[in-house]
Amino acid sequence: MKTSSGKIVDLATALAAVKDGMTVGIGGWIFHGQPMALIRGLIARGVRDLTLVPAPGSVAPDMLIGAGCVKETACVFISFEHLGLAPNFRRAAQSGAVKVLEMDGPGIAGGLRAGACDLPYGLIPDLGTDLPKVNPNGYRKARVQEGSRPLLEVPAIKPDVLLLHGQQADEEGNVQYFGAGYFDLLMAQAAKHVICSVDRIVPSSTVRQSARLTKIPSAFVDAIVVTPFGAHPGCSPGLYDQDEAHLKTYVAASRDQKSFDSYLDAFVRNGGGEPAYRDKIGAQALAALTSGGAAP
Amino acid sequence: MKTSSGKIVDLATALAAVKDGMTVGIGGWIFHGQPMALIRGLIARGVRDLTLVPAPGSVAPDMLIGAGCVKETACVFISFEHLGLAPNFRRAAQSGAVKVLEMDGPGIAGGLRAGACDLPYGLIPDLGTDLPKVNPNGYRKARVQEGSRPLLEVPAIKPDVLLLHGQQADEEGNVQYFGAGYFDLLMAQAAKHVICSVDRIVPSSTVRQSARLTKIPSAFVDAIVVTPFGAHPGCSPGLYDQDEAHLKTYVAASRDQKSFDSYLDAFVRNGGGEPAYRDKIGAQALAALTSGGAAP
Amino acid sequence: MPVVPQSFAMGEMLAVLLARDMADGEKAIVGTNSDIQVAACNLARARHAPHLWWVSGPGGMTNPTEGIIRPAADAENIAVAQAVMDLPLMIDFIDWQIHFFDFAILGALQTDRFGNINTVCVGDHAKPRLRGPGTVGISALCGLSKRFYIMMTRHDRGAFVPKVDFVCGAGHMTGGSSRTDAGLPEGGPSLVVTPLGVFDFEPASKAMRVRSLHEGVTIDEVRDNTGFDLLVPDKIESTLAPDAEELFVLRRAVDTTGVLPAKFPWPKAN
Amino acid sequence: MPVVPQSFAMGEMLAVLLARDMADGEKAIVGTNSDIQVAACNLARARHAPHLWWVSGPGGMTNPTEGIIRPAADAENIAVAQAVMDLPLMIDFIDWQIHFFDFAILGALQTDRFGNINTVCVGDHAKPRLRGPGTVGISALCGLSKRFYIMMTRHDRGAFVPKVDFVCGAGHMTGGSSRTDAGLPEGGPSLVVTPLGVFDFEPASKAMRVRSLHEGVTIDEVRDNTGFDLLVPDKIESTLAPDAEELFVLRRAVDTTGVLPAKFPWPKAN
Repeated sequence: MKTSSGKIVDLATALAAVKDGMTVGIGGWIFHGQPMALIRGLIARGVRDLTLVPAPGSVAPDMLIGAGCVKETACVFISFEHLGLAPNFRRAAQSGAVKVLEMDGPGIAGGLRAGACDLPYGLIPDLGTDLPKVNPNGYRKARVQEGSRPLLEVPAIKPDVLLLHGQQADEEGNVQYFGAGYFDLLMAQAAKHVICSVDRIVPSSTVRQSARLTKIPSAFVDAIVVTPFGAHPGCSPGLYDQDEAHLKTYVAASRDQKSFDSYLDAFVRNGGGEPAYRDKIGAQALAALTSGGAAP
Repeated sequence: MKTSSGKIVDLATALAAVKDGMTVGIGGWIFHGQPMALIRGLIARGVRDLTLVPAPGSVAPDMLIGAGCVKETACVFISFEHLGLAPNFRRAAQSGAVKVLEMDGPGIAGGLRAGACDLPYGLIPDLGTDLPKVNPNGYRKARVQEGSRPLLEVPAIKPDVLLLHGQQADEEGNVQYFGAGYFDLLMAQAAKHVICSVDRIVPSSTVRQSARLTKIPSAFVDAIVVTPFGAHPGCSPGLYDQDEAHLKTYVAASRDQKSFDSYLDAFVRNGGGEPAYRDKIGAQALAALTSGGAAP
Repeated sequence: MPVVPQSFAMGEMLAVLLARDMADGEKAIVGTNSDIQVAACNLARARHAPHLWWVSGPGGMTNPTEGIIRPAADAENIAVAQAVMDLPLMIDFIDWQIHFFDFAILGALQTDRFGNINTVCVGDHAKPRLRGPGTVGISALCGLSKRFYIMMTRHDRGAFVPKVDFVCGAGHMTGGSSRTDAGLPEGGPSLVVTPLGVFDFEPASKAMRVRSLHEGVTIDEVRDNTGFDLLVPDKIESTLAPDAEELFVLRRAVDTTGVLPAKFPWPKAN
Repeated sequence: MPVVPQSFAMGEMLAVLLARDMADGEKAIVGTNSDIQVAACNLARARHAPHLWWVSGPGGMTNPTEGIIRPAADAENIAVAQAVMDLPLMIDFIDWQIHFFDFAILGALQTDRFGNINTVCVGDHAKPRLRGPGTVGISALCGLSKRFYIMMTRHDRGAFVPKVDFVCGAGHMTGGSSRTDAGLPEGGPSLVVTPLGVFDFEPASKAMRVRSLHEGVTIDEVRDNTGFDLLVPDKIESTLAPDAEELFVLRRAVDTTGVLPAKFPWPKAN
């Protein structure tokens, strides 16, 4: 007997789980494994008032913010690295258009672990920063202090929906990563619903051949969308490099809201979905990213 | 420039770190990866009054207990599986000769994580067991309770010395496992001093070829002892099976203290160390365990 | 307990009885030394529950299946697994998270009228008559799974006692609503399978109840071997024995080397 | 800031200055976008500290070395690493454990007289003049490492301010014993390396002090570009420039493709 796991679905079906006002986690790390096809799909659907909890990220949170989908965002780290500051995040934070819930590594790690563990809060060391001043709900003085080490309580983080990107999955829903797993599994343990895009589907026998690469076992995934180049313009580790040229186009287009809206209209809100997006980027550009010569 | 890391040492040098009265952690899982050469070495040295914190184990804690080295032991799980109850542990627990600190999975996991994190205690769910009654220092009602879920505090676990067994290491001190890593890395993070036996030493290039197998990176290891068949009579996953025949000999010899002392005199306290032990087990027996035909 | 001649072994029957109760898509955990549990999960996957997900508690391998029953944590399972997880990552959902697992399957030194589990000691903990192996994941799996199965390879008054000497896995505690009153999530044992029969728990009192008796087993025999009063329905069902198709799949796809009949024949008479 | 003609790039010099201070056997962590940090650690390993241990903060690869400077978290580093750790296991020693790391190397939008770090915002947090990327591991590495280095690729009054607008990594806080008074472990910044010089912290007051100035840099130039009063010793040392052997090893064993000179030439005049 062999039946479908039902986890492999199309983009629209997967994204129907995301409702206005939800708390949405985003996996990956800076330009690695950003679930961009899912992000573009959300923007095309016009979701609103999201609260983001992104792992250290780049274009994924930045694009959602620039598209007006976001009410507030946690910020552990949102950066375009050598390409500068995250342009839309920066503009929205400086204008106050999006509320920023400042967080740090211990805050998100402790909060996610508490979320995964069904504990009300996590205990982290008080590291003497200004974070509790600007995010008093996120960092509370611990009610019990022991010895000489001051402790803070960070509330559990449980995203309503989590968006991830892996390189390949099987029909069962096991997701494999060719690079690091970052916070993705911990976020998946803490989240209520997990949507993962992958660049390709492979037989279960392929997954079993390299079981150590399965960073998100099927039990932690609710929906998988197969979207080749779904992490573009970020990189999908081991499959294709980040698209430096397109990222520069993106940064340039982000100089003001009008210009960024034009970018979104051209690349994201054109009604054509991912096939149109890939056409727009172009076969030669995509091919070059897979050849190993485009690395930064 | 290429110098020794200084981490590869002989058995006596490594075990000099273990003093009477210390708290000693033991890694592995039941018959897997029991650091038996280190255990035999400790018994030959005649250490006394140890407090053990074994991961679920078998012959390693049982032999130390039977040899009179142990004052008290945490017990998460000490079992000989299909070969019955751990004979020396059972006798010592039933007579009261060794104090048993009853623990469960959440207790050791929460305690080790708190130890690794330099937190005074970990928060775990109260699961309605009798453990807090018999181990009140190990399980305290949490002073802060939230919502409806009752919580317990478990004190941090920080073994003075931890004994592990891996399959191979390089000169840098990176230890590779061919099977599961169990609690070994978490215990290594919590312990003050980590001694690891391995069956063989390999070039660093071999380690780099399969970096995902390095379950204990060198930063977490203080001393490595190269001891072929160092996990015998347990198994060293991927290298040799557990020795069912010898384990049955062990169980039979454990029927009373006099008989077990004879076993120890013959196999452990004969002054010949591991070479004499291997001779005593015999070349054919050891060879058979490596051939894949001896699996239970 | 009499020898019950069967065309299948006790281990095979217990695996079949457990497998039947599992649903497609459920999540389960299997500990070390769990041949019957492994067989039951893989039999369910091979028959009616192809997307049942199970993980080796200590070893982290998920859904290892190759038609041979190995210890769940064996390194050889890595080559036939869908994923290998590290235990320090797994503890979050094993030891803390509520209802991550749909079920676990647990054995015991003792169980009692309300399905509490004891693997720690018989007699007083400070000076026990029998020192057992200990608790490990049992406390968490009993406390946090949506349900659990109790699988006993012996059924006698030593194993089925009025009240366990040590609660290391909370079942229905003292019955009724006592489990949730104590702050534990909904759950507890759903079925008990033994060499004599299948038992469940009456919904209100949460006391153990006869569901069915195996072929040739009488209710008097069960009463003689149970240290407390079982609830007995007016009409006692007969356990539906493993059928030819179940045994075919079990022997040709799950346990091709015959681990279960070798390790778990029908018990000899007491 | 004048153009300083050199036979080496600024990135190379900073890497050499940092590498010199590292000792054999130390443990370090390197974040993303850390070319100079990677080069410094691998240069130290290639010269005097072969057992220096460093890990990619997010990626978990340990000691990846193949003579090419890649982003520390790149998948390609797995093939040349000694180990690959999973981040959810690493958080215990990154975010909680005291003194696990001997050092980290951190950049900043701003630093101040006591070596506090700001990468969050310039101006008021609620309505900043410049919104930075955020904190990530900086709070923990500043708070918990035995020491840290501050590496600045610019040295001007925008970066060296009297008091950082937002403390996201605690240095010596308000000086003196304020750091340990606040309950933080011993530690804080030990050296600051910039395109102009090397700076340390006076042991009692913990205020930033000139240690050495790079060739062609005057103390007045440093004062003009620093937004607070630096402590200045009676005799100002000259930074010992990278020597031929250091540059040889750097270019032939660590950065064979010339990432540092391409990305970090000497800065143009302001």
